[in-house]
Amino acid sequence: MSEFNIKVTNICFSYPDGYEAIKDLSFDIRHGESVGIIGANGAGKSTLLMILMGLMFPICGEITIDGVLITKNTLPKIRQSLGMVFQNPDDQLFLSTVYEDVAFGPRNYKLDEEEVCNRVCDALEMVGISHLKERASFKLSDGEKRLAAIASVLSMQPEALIMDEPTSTLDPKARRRIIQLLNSLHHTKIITSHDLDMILDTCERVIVIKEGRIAADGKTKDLLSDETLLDHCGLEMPLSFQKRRST
Amino acid sequence: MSEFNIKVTNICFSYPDGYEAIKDLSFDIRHGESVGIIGANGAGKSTLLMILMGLMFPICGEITIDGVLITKNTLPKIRQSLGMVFQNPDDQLFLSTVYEDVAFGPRNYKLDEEEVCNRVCDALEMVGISHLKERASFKLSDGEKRLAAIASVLSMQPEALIMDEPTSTLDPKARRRIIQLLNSLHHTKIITSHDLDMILDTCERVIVIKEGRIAADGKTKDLLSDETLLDHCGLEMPLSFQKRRST
Amino acid sequence: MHMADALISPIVGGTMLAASTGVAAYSIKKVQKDLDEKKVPFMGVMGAFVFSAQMINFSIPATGSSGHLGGGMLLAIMLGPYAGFLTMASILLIQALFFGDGGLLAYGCNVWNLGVYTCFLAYPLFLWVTKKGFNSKRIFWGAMVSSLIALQLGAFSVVLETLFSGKTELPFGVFVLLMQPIHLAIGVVEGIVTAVIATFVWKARPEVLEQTANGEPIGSLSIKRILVVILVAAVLIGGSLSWFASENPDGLEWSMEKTAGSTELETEDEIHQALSRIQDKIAILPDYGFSSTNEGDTKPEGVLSNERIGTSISGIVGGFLTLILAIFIGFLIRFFKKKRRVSLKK
Amino acid sequence: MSKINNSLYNIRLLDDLAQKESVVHKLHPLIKLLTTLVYLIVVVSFEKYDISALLPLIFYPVLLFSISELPVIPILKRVLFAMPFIIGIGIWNPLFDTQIIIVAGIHIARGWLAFFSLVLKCIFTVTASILLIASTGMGPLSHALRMLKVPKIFILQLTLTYRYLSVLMEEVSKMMRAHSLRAPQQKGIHPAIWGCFCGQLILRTFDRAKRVYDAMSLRGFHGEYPAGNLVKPKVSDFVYFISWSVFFILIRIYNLSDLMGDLFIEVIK
Ligand SMILES: Nc1ncnc2c1ncn2[C@@H]1O[C@H](COP(=O)(O)OP(=O)(O)OP(=O)(O)O)[C@@H](O)[C@H]1O
Ligand SMILES: Nc1ncnc2c1ncn2[C@@H]1O[C@H](COP(=O)(O)OP(=O)(O)OP(=O)(O)O)[C@@H](O)[C@H]1O
Ligand SMILES: [Mg+2]
Ligand SMILES: [Mg+2]
Repeated sequence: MSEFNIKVTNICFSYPDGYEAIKDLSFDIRHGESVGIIGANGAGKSTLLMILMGLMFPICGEITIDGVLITKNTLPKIRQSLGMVFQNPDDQLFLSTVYEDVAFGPRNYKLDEEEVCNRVCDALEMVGISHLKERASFKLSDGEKRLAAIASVLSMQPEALIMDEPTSTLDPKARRRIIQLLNSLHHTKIITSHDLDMILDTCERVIVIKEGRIAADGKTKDLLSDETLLDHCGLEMPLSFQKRRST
Repeated sequence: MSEFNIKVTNICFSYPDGYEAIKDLSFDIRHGESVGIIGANGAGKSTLLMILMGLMFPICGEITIDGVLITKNTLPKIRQSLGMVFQNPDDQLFLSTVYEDVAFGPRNYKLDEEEVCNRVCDALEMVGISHLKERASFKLSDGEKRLAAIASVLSMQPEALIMDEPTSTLDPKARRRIIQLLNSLHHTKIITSHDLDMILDTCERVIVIKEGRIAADGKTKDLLSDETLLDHCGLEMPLSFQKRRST
Repeated sequence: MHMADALISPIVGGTMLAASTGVAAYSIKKVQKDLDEKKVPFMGVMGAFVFSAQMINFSIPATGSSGHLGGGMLLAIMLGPYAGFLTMASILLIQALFFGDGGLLAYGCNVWNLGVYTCFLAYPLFLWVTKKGFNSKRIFWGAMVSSLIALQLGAFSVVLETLFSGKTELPFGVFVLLMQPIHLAIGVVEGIVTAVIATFVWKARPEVLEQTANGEPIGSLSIKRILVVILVAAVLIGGSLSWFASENPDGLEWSMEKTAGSTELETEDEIHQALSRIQDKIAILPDYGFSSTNEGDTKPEGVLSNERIGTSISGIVGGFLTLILAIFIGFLIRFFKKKRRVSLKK
Repeated sequence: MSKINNSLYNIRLLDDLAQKESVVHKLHPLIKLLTTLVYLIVVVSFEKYDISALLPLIFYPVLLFSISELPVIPILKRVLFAMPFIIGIGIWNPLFDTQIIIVAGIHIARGWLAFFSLVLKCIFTVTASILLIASTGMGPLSHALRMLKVPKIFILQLTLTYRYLSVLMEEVSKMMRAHSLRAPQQKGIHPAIWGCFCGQLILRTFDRAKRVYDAMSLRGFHGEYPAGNLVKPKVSDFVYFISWSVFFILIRIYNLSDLMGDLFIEVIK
């Protein structure tokens, strides 16, 4: 694996209707770092992730990945090294069975079928849903769908993982499993979530976004225990930091 | 408001493809109680709620609400007293504006327009989104959509509220607001969630479901601090009960 | 192949609107009568599906082009003729309003061209092909044949409606030669796509297709009735359109004569010959035309009145003045509104 | 992909615009619909070669634009998207209608006049339709349809189609996005999985239809929906309708361009 740095310089972005979702963001992510991106509903987290993936282009500013500027021409190559899990797993699973869905990525890279099969089985194993291999993806429960979506990205063996709320709708056990999985992977990771406890468990560093701007960027432990900062950004301390209130 | 008891006796249910999602469940819910239904992904929680609402019929066993057995004939009357918030608010908001959506229920009961208007305004007021009255429902943010869906149920003035994961995808602040709303209502409430801290804050009683069967039924505080039980059912203690592990 | 407002005359638009409204009223009656209310949301969401599926392009191998779904046949297959027709009608309304595809005046034409043929003429064909029960082969041929026929009829209607409206000089033969083969190709794509989706649905949810095919009372008797309805409509439309077609050019000439002051009455053909002769002359003697520029009112004899067709000097000058005036007034209003807003803020 | 995003954007845009609060937006939807219809009929009723007589009808869109404060450029862009078919058919006019006439001293085929008149009509009609929806919105427009006695079942179905349009299109666009991420080198969707792709979408559509129906029936829906009271138009609404109609008809009868041109030439002389 090569050095893999993401450098975002002064990007801003407006939706076609003129809504300014991202305003002058800059940060650097070094190879192997895992970074949590948090903020209130509508802060611009998903928008930021889409821009990182080159699904939308910033209006000003630039993004380089591994020194390569993201442009229309460099995209196909860059995307090969990035894997993204969407907020809604239904958007990510479009084939009939779980196996087909997870095999879709590797097959597109023209790997031979044996290699594809290996990768698929590994990925399913990793998220712990090998038993669902032949099930139809649309009949799964919500949580199972999410796990399948994560597997479909892992099978592509990307160098960086970008995940939009990977643990919402998961039951506590599955959530814990994903946390452990994330901690066992040495990829560069960028994760958004409203589950600040999960962020606390998986990310060393946190970027807090408020209305399209960076409100804070620093060590997870420091930021997530700063009650005034969090409150100011429409957030709350992780539940495990909070004392039980009387019910 | 009359006495309003829900009595579920030995129900079981299979999906058309033969999958047995509910196996011999029985429980009673008394008027004014608030009950959390928890369990791992795929345990059968959503299926149970749908059966309670009469959207699907159990294969064996029976459900009586207020002494009336749920059948095709009694359904219209029974539904008038039950309000359900779906897992996905997009399924629940199907008209053009928030106002129209919230007015849909009352209008179907042939109330006159003035009464409809009063109820709509009250419901919007209660969840705190009066300002969104004339907005198009599909352009709201996720959180606002969920609040509108709740209002659309409140406007029917049901005697019981049934909610499927009301706080997923909400940011911590919005989640707190919903919890407060739920605590201020004195309806009979049945709530499913993977957010056990939320259940802890809103429900006195909890029913734990495992693979379509009841694994435990009792006081929330007792069950949610029983680590072996929870672990056995694919769950974990609420985060606020857990000590911070070293990262 | 949506008809546009600009291409039709009010009479053609009105007649077609009346005809389509008739079919729609009948469909609504049918739908309301033997419909479980479940179908209403199903219709709505299916309409949205067809709308969005039209946006999914797929590459057609070896041609470098791409195709997508049209949708009329699919709606009929999934929902049955009456509900399918109504759904198509609402899709077309949304397209007319939001996308300028078709238009409000041409709405009747479009509903007729894209809805009536698919749901009431081609769909019975599909049913007939698959009457011995569904399998992939029958679904394929049923979808293919019915899509081809529906599209050919639709395209032909576009030709007729345009010609009857008298907005284009395209001769009937050329127009037909342009439209039909293109729509043959489109029909093949439509047929394949419809078949693929219908087969998929049949495999995953057989009950959807089967209920629709059995539940809809398009028995032999109803087919006859529908054919009679269509026939009557066709005669009515044909009659009124041909009346209009024969009347309209005369009306046009009449008004031309009136304004041009010429009393000669010529048949269309004679005019045409005369005109082409003059045209030759003009080509040889280019100076000929300049006479009209000397004086706003003088016009070369024998040539159609420039005044009437709005090309006299005053027409041109006035046209420009109108444009400038309109835009000026527009800006003026905006300007004052802005000013007022600013002063209000203060 | 870009097409679907474009359509989504278009719907969103028109929807946003309909939320504005100008004088035009406050008019009764039925009145606006009828005015638009009269306008369309008048535009289309002009003869094939009329250009100058047609031109004064530009006052309607221009005045609407400025009074309603709708943005001109995005709406005109939409209008351009509707042009290709018209141009495709209209362009044959100069080829077949080669009768030469003289316009301001220039010899051109009469067909060009027909062509330009057709293009002008197209611009006028499409602009008027889009202005209608941009100043009214789908909700009020269904209100107008109800007043025209369009059956409720059709309107409910229209509303649902419209509502789920953006939901499904968004779903499609996200699916295509996911596809493009895992098949970065490929343009478009391979025909081999296209069927599966659409099929998946349609199955989801079925499920969604069922859930929507469930949600409706839980709130007492039984096939008939009483959609609330109808609001009657006010006197000012009628005044709006009548003054525009009179204006349109006057323009239809008198060639305003000619009159103005004559006047102008007189003055110059
Ligand atoms: N297609 C769009 N057009 C216009 N505005 C949009 C669009 N998509 C999102 N927005 C707006 O951009 C802002 C940021 O949206 P984004 O989805 O990035 O939020 P988020 O931080 O991911 O929120 P959440 O926590 O709810 O997922 C929101 O205010 C939203 O209303
Ligand atoms: N339409 C269906 N056909 C067949 N099986 C189904 C269907 N819907 C759900 N199931 C199965 O029934 C079981 C229970 O599903 P249900 O949706 O009730 O789970 P849940 O407890 O709500 O899970 P989650 O926490 O993920 O929402 C799951 O194992 C699921 O795979
Ligand atoms: Mg997001
Ligand atoms: Mg569930």
